[in-house]
Amino acid sequence: MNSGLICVSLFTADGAGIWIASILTLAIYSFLYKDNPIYRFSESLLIGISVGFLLVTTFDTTLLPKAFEPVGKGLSVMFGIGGFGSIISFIWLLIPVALGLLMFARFVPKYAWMSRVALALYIGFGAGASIPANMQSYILRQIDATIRPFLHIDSFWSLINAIVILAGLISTLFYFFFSKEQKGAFGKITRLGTFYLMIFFGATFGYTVMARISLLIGRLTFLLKDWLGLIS
Amino acid sequence: MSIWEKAKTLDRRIIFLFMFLGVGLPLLAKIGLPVSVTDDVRNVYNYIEKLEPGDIVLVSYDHDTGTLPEMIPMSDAILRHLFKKDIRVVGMALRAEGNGIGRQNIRRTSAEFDKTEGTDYVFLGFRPEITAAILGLGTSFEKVFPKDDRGIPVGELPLMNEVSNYNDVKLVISVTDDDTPVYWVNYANARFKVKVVAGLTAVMATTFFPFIDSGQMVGMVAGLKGAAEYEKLIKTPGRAARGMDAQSIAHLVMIGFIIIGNVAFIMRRRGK
Amino acid sequence: MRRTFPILVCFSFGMTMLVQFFVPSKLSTDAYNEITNWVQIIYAFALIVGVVGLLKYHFSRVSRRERGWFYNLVTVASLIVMSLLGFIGGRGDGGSFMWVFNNMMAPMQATVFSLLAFFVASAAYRGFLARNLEAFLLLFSAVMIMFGIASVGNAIPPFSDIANWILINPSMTARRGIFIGVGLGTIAVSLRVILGVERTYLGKE
Amino acid sequence: MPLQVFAFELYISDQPNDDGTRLTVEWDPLPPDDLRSIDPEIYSLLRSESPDGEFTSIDIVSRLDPSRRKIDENLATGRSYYYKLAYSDSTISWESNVAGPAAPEENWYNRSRTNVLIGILITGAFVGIFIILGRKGKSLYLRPIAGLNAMDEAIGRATEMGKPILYSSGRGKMERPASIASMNILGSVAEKVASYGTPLIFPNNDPVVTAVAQEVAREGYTKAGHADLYNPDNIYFVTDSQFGYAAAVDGIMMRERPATNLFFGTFEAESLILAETGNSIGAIQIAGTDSSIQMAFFIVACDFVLIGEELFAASGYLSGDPQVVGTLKGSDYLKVIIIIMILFGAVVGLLNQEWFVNLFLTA
Repeated sequence: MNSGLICVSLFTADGAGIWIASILTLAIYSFLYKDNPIYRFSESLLIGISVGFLLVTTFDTTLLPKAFEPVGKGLSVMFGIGGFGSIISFIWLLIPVALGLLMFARFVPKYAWMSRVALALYIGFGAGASIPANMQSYILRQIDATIRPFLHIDSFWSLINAIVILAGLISTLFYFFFSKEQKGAFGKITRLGTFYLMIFFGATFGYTVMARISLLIGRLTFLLKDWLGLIS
Repeated sequence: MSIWEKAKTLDRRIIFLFMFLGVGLPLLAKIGLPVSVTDDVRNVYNYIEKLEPGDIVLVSYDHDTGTLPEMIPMSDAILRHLFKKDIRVVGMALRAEGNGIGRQNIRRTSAEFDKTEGTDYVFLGFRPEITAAILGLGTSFEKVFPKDDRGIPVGELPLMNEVSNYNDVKLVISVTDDDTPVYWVNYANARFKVKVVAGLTAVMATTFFPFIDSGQMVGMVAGLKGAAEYEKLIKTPGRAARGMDAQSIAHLVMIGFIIIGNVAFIMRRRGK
Repeated sequence: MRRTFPILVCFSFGMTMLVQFFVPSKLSTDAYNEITNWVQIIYAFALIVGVVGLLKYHFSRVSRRERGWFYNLVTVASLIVMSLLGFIGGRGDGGSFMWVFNNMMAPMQATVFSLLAFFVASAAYRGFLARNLEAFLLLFSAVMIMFGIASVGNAIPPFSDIANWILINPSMTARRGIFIGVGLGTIAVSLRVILGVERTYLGKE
Repeated sequence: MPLQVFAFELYISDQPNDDGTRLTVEWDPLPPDDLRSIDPEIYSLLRSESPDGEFTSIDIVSRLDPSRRKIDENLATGRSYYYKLAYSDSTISWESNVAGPAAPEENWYNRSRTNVLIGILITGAFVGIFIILGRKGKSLYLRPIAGLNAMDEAIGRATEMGKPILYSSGRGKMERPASIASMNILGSVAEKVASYGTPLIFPNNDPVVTAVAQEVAREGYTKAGHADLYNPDNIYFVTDSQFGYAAAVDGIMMRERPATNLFFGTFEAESLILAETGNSIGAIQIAGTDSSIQMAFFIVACDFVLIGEELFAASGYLSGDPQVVGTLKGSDYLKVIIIIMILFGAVVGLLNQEWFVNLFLTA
């Protein structure tokens, strides 16, 4: 194995790829020192490429199969065989496409309000779907998970833990009260709630650190091994 | 301005530099921080250690590229152990992406030990339908994999002439990021009594404790830490040991800075 | 009309999604699939509108030769080149579109992501100061978890045990409290939107 | 080897709460008496549309499967199906009795979700009642939220310094209620900013958010009587790539040097990339998100954070709309109900009354 400093050839598709990826990696890291033209160049490049990527994938996976192809097919069926039924189904196909096209009304001030119809559908859809989903997983399931351990209290410690959990949940919920001043006895409970919240925030931060460092290990391994060949 | 005041407005680039070195240096130079070996990993090592040269082990690559950084050090360590002991390896994949990963992994590690494809190891390729594939191998490897990954009929491979079903395999190792080992346990182990070992991502480890307790699995190697333990057992520290070193040093750097920050904070308060 | 009709649309689609959750019949699942399809199509068109706006923005900066116009040009050029690569060459493995993805887009994104390794360190240095009891608890649980779960401390039983206890008891319960609060807040906002009480998103008349 | 049929029963039933395409097959503990000596590991489950017709294998059944049931999917509503279990090897070919017929039925109400329905009805009632009370103009006390109190000061500071304000709603798509909450906050911010004449920059991660945000901001400027100051170029779609967006917003911060950063919405890993860069340029930062994990990073790196539900309450605080403020009161009552449920549940749980705990069980 080549132990020299640079072991990747620039003149193959893979080798050139590794070179480019490495240089861009360094360009992004240069931001840590300070903002500079090289970072700005790679930032602009990343934005352009990623939007291009999004455009192509959205076209291929959504617009073509869900909008253009069905409408094209509908047109050919309607003119080929005709009949009232095919006209109805064609109009049905046109609704979402028409709604999508309404988005372009934004460019014409007079009709700009029409794009709100599509937005209203979009937002209504999200709001309606989120209500049962949140009731289920954010409220009922959390209550269940809090009280279920009380069915299986078999030791002093499991009781202590269940009480720690219970006290934490109740005090955090009190913290979120909006219409009551956090003073007096109530204030003491809400302060307990903030203690729990701080422990959660600290723990979450600490727990995530490992994964974040793994990302850096990944990038540095790429630079040192795949590009420079310093690690065998 | 006192040194404690300066600490308050410390240029964060100094922290960046230390983090960079804390991760980069352990990757470059082996440090070899102590790694304590858990029983689950030691059991895997011991089981393989007791095998005879020439025995056959099936390694299945049941993960995708997303978890590659965590899985590859593990597969490397286990394969090195197998090849060092002259155990023969049959590779396969139950995930499409695992096919490319497994092929590269086996060819690369086998090259370190001058092994020949076809006699010392084979790579059979990928089969979808987990249950069907695992059960099928119990009857006939050839039925499930008529040809190897290169398109050579298995009848022409000396190694595969000795493998007709699980009876000829001493161990199945499933390297995975999901619960595929459950299938190996439920179908290959329960029905055909072949021993099963899981190589897992760290987050999946808890899922498999019951199987180890019940003796349905020999053991497991979980995450970068498990791989580092395995590297320690085979006495060839590699990527996992370095990764763990880098993790630990980076954590210590962070904790060090937090301590400095707090000491400075207390000193500033006293000064007031 | 300009305001009432969108509110009516919002109300009817919101209610449909809400009711749909409780109705398992075929009609209901078909309606669900149809609506999600519509939403995706609207998104796709909105994306094109967004890209048009984006191009307009960058082009106007380039044509006015505003400070840094060269970088706007880089964005526009790379957007166009990437789109052409995809539309002409396809998205297949081994094509140039995927080559750019694998060797430029993916590594740059991974690198930006990995900046977090540095930022967690600088944020911890500044933020984890034991100013008061709350701040001390934040600091204490972060350090315990960092030390006890991920690094050397993992091998020392009291540390790993304390870390695990924190994770599955006080930390988890606070998270549940947040969940319930977020759940209630989400439901309230959604109801206000469906009922047309909250209509800021519609802009002006 | 002769085919032997033994008395072993399968139990077929309609899968409840579905669109009429599934049947449930259940069986007694395996092995059947007559196979006790062999105790096979694997059986095949066969299905046919007539009792004497050809049965095809649809699944395998493991002796070890503790649930002792399979759900057969993608069936035709109303059509009759028959099932049997089979095992064969070189010595024996065994089949169970044919079970059936059974036909999948279509259901119009999902009984397993009744608790969700009741929860929504209760919540809806409280929210509805307090909207009506709010309309009647009943004024309510609201406890101060530091992050929202600081908003005016943060906007004022940017104005004094002659620097812009940067707004971000993170990665949330517009259908997320957190994004809707963010747009409500944006409306109030735009109104204030307009009256001071401070520029507001809002790079977006989602094109639909762009469309909505432009409407909301224009409305805010108009309300303040400064429609002329509204610049749609300052609210623009950047890219939907998570880290492309983070890189871009970082760059904008370094170049435009905003005095105030406002992060409201659904954030993911980019939260700390933005907040740390914002901190390094000395901006005052106020954040609020529905993502519990990212709250932790904002807490460490920002000056003020709206925790959890506070984000959704913000529009009531900022706009003072009595209907919205009313729903906050309603939500407080709901929290009381939840706390009572939990306390009661803990007590009856200790008394081993599982039925009460199961009221909250969700599929």
